[in-house]
Amino acid sequence: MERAYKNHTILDPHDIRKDFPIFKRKIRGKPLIYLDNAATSQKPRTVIDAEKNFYESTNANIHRAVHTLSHESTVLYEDAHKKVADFIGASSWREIVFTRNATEAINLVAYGWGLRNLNEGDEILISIMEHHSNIVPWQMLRDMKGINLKFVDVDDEGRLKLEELPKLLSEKTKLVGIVHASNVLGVVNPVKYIIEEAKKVGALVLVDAAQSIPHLQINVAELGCDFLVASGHKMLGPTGIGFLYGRRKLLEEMEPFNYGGDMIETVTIEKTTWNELPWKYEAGTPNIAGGIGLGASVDYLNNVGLDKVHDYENLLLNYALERLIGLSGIEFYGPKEGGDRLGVFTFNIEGIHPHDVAWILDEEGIALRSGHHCAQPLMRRLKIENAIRASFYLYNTKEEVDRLIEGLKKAKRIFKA
Amino acid sequence: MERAYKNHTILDPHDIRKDFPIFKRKIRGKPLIYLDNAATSQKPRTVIDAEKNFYESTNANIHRAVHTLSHESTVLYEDAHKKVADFIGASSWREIVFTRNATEAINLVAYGWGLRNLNEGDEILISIMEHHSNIVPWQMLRDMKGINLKFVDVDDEGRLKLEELPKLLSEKTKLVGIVHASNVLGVVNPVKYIIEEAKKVGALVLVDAAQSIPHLQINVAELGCDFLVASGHKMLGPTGIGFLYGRRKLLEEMEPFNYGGDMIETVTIEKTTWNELPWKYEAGTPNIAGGIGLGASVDYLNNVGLDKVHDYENLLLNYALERLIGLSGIEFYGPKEGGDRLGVFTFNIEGIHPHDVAWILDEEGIALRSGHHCAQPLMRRLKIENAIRASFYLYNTKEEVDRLIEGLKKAKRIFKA
Amino acid sequence: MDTDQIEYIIDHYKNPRNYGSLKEADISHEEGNPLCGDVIRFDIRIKNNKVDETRFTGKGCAISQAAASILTEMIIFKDLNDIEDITPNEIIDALGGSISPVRFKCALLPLKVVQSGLFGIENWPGEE
Amino acid sequence: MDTDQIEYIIDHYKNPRNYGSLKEADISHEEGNPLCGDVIRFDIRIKNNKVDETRFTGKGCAISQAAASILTEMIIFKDLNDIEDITPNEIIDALGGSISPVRFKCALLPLKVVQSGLFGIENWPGEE
Ligand SMILES: Cc1ncc(COP(=O)(O)O)c(C=O)c1O
Ligand SMILES: Cc1ncc(COP(=O)(O)O)c(C=O)c1O
Ligand code: FES
Ligand code: FES
Repeated sequence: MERAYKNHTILDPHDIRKDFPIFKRKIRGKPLIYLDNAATSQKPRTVIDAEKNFYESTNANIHRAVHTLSHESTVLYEDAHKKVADFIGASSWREIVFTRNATEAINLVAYGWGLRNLNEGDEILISIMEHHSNIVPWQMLRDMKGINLKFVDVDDEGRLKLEELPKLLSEKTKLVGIVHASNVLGVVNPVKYIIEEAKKVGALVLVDAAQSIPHLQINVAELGCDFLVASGHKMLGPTGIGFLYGRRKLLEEMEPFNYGGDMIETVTIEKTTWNELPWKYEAGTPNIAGGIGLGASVDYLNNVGLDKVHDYENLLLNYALERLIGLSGIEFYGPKEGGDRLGVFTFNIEGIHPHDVAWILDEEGIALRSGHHCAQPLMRRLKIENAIRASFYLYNTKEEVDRLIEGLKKAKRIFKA
Repeated sequence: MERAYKNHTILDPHDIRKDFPIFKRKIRGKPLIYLDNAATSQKPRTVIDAEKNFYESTNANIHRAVHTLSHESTVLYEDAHKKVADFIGASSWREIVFTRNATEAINLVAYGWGLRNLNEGDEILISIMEHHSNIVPWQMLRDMKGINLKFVDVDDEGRLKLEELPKLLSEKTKLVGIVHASNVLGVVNPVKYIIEEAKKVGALVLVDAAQSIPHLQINVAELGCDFLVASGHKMLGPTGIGFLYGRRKLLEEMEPFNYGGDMIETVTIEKTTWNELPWKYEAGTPNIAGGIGLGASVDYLNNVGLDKVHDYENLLLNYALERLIGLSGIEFYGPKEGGDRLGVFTFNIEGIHPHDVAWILDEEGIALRSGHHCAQPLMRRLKIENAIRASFYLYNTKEEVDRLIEGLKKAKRIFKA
Repeated sequence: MDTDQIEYIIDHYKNPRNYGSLKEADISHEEGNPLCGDVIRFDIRIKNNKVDETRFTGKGCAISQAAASILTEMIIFKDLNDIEDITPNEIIDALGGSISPVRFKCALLPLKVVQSGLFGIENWPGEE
Repeated sequence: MDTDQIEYIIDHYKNPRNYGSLKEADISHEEGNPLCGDVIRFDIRIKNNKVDETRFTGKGCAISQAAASILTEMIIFKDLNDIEDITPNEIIDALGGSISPVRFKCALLPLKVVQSGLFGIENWPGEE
């Protein structure tokens, strides 16, 4: 392990860190150790500058104006869609709808497709390990449309009970919503297999890629999913921007979600017709600078190479797990090894409340998350209320892992745990 | 007029311009003259820096994390709500919900309130001069709920036919949606009067302040409106952020709009309860940097003083109208004088297509808008399809007006019009 | 855009070639630009697989109208196969080359009328 | 936070004062923090408008439990009027002063239990 790490010359996090201004930040005099990446990532200079440069030299509203700035802004904003489309292997940039975040992208499908296409008795199947974002919109549909919401369970290691799929899927299943990688357990689900099973009963599949897309190369054509959602802010991009990928035919058939300017073709008192894709779903003035920033984050990830990111994070994860499991009194949730797993891990220290662990770590300048991680049904399934979560990204280092372990030891000392 | 302008020492646009980096921009070698402010405003350095500084030294996801960065981010983001609340005289910052833009804010009301509270035969009253954003969401409700959508007409100068209000309002009227200032005509509507009339029949009132709030001091308590919407990007703020003001009791009673993380209190498989205001309506990771940027734009406007902005723009408008009306072949829409009017004016030149005017002006570095301005019903009422619109903001100058007039003369020469 | 090019476009706009309609047209086709409400209509008479005569009418901006005028001159007496091959770029070039991309929809509206009228072609730049 | 303060809090957490319940309490009140699921319950016996005896139970983080322990010492034998006047700031101060605002909900949960139990007070910081 140690050796593998040392020989790992393909990605040098110390080089990467130079691109991220925030690492100059000190917390109470101590260098920031940022291990809350599953909540949101830090931003490289190129992303920050993309927004800044836009405001300093191009800023105008997009679409329809004849003047130069508006044209330039439109091109930049469209190009950002194209970058995302290429990044995930969509067949056209018109299949990419920019939203505020992954949550809104799921709501877009719930309203634009679900509200209009579901009937009483229809079923939506999700898993017990979904983030609230992929649960609550479907509960809304359940309550409004009288559909049933079913859940795929997990085993005690937190892996989906795939063997239950055939029982859960039927002609009644209209949509399967599945998280690609869990934000609590780090497990990567076999979405391709799930999609194939879902297709057998004719269900649509929505993949929640919020956690996976920052770390794993995704190709929607290969996966065969109908919808895929993600958030820019978790993949080095700005806050306030995310996207929905939707198969073109579906996006063409669905109803709009938000209604207003820019999403229409013509409006009369009586009737309104919709604009072409993706504008039909982007009502009002969009987050233009945010979209451009997201494009810059895709560029950054492409430049580094997601393969390298994933390999590197896996080394870091294995190093961390090895050291963590060596500590006494650690209760660990999810699979204990690398492999089909991301650099996210969740645990508790016996006798210390997770928020207190986070507090003691914060005193050391270490930022990580404690709580229910917006996945209460999963937490309940794991029979816990709260837990500590550390999550890595390409700029984290082995030294930071060491300091995390020191911090945890200190917490144990203080609490005599 | 000329003298008034010269003595107008209260706001010096040349000082203001120094705060806006974009004015270094050249268009084909010519200095940029930006007269498309009703579409979106330019951004001062302080707003650009607010976002940049956030990403460079604070960036973290908000709510619930114990670590320092998350706490700082939460405070900054909440403070931005407080700044907006103070800016419009809301009684609590919890009455301010951040949205992507004004359009989404209206959709929030349409879905969160309208979809659940309206019944067949109920009526919504809007005006013929609304922006598409305040028409199309209500058409959606009309089609989904079987309600009626009624329109207040305008006279030939583009002023609301207020005398028709009593006929149009009745117990059936559940909501009145009214634009505070028209993005085409520049007229400021007597919203306080309209609200009083609407209250007599018990209707809620939504004020679309997208155009007014950048230029006019607004006080929701004084107005007595139930909802008010606006967009950050038109008031010196970033793209991707806007807000809904809603009376607390209404926001408490209404259903959420988007569902997911952060807007919930607890989630079980069976049932979910909502978070406190305003988070109930801000599902998923919000546009944190955008919100902070909006706060900075409010600070900027407060520093300058909206009274000064409005007075100055009025001088500029009167100067421009005087010169414009002196040209032959100008067809002018809307009231021809200052007063209850913003620095927005719309016109056509006989014999030249408005897009061609914008094209010739663009050759001169002048950015303004031509088209239907997302207000097709109003355009149809004025019996035109397209028009040219110039709109001012605090950084525009008399010299720019002169160059606009020169540009229009050039267009007339080229087109022999 | 230089003054010559602007004047060239204005000339075609002010003095459109082949403006009007044909009584016994083989093909009459109209398309509009929904963004601005402008429309163009072409009448075409065909003989031996060639355009024998053509006229257009329309209302709209200088660029769309000039492009229509220029296009009538490009297609007259041309083989239909060659007309099918006319590319958007050729139109932009014929207009002098430096049309701003925001105006491409204007510039290409006449070609859209002709090609969709003659061949039912429907995929247009910006509509892929 | 300095080590002394941390140790002070941990001491109250590990060795809570007045932990347990009262059989014949005049007031028994429980409140939870929905964000973490933690709860605190106070039993209070009153004599002559004063707190005669009090005990608390609960599960939760060190800060909430330590605050509860400290609060029992603050209210014992105190006049109810004085208890109604205890401010959130006094609790934060009693915990050593430099509690991070993210933990205010933890620190103030016990005060909320006591004041809402005794007086029905409902407006809490961060809930205005
Ligand atoms: C009067 C009015 N209302 C609403 C809007 C919509 O604003 P946004 O596109 O930011 O949602 C506009 C923007 O042009 C407007 O002028
Ligand atoms: C798996 C998963 N899905 C969805 C989301 C929601 O993302 P956002 O808050 O950006 O909408 C998250 C974020 O935590 C997540 O981890
Ligand atoms: S503006 Fe309508 S076709 Fe050119
Ligand atoms: S973490 Fe629950 S009360 Fe402190």
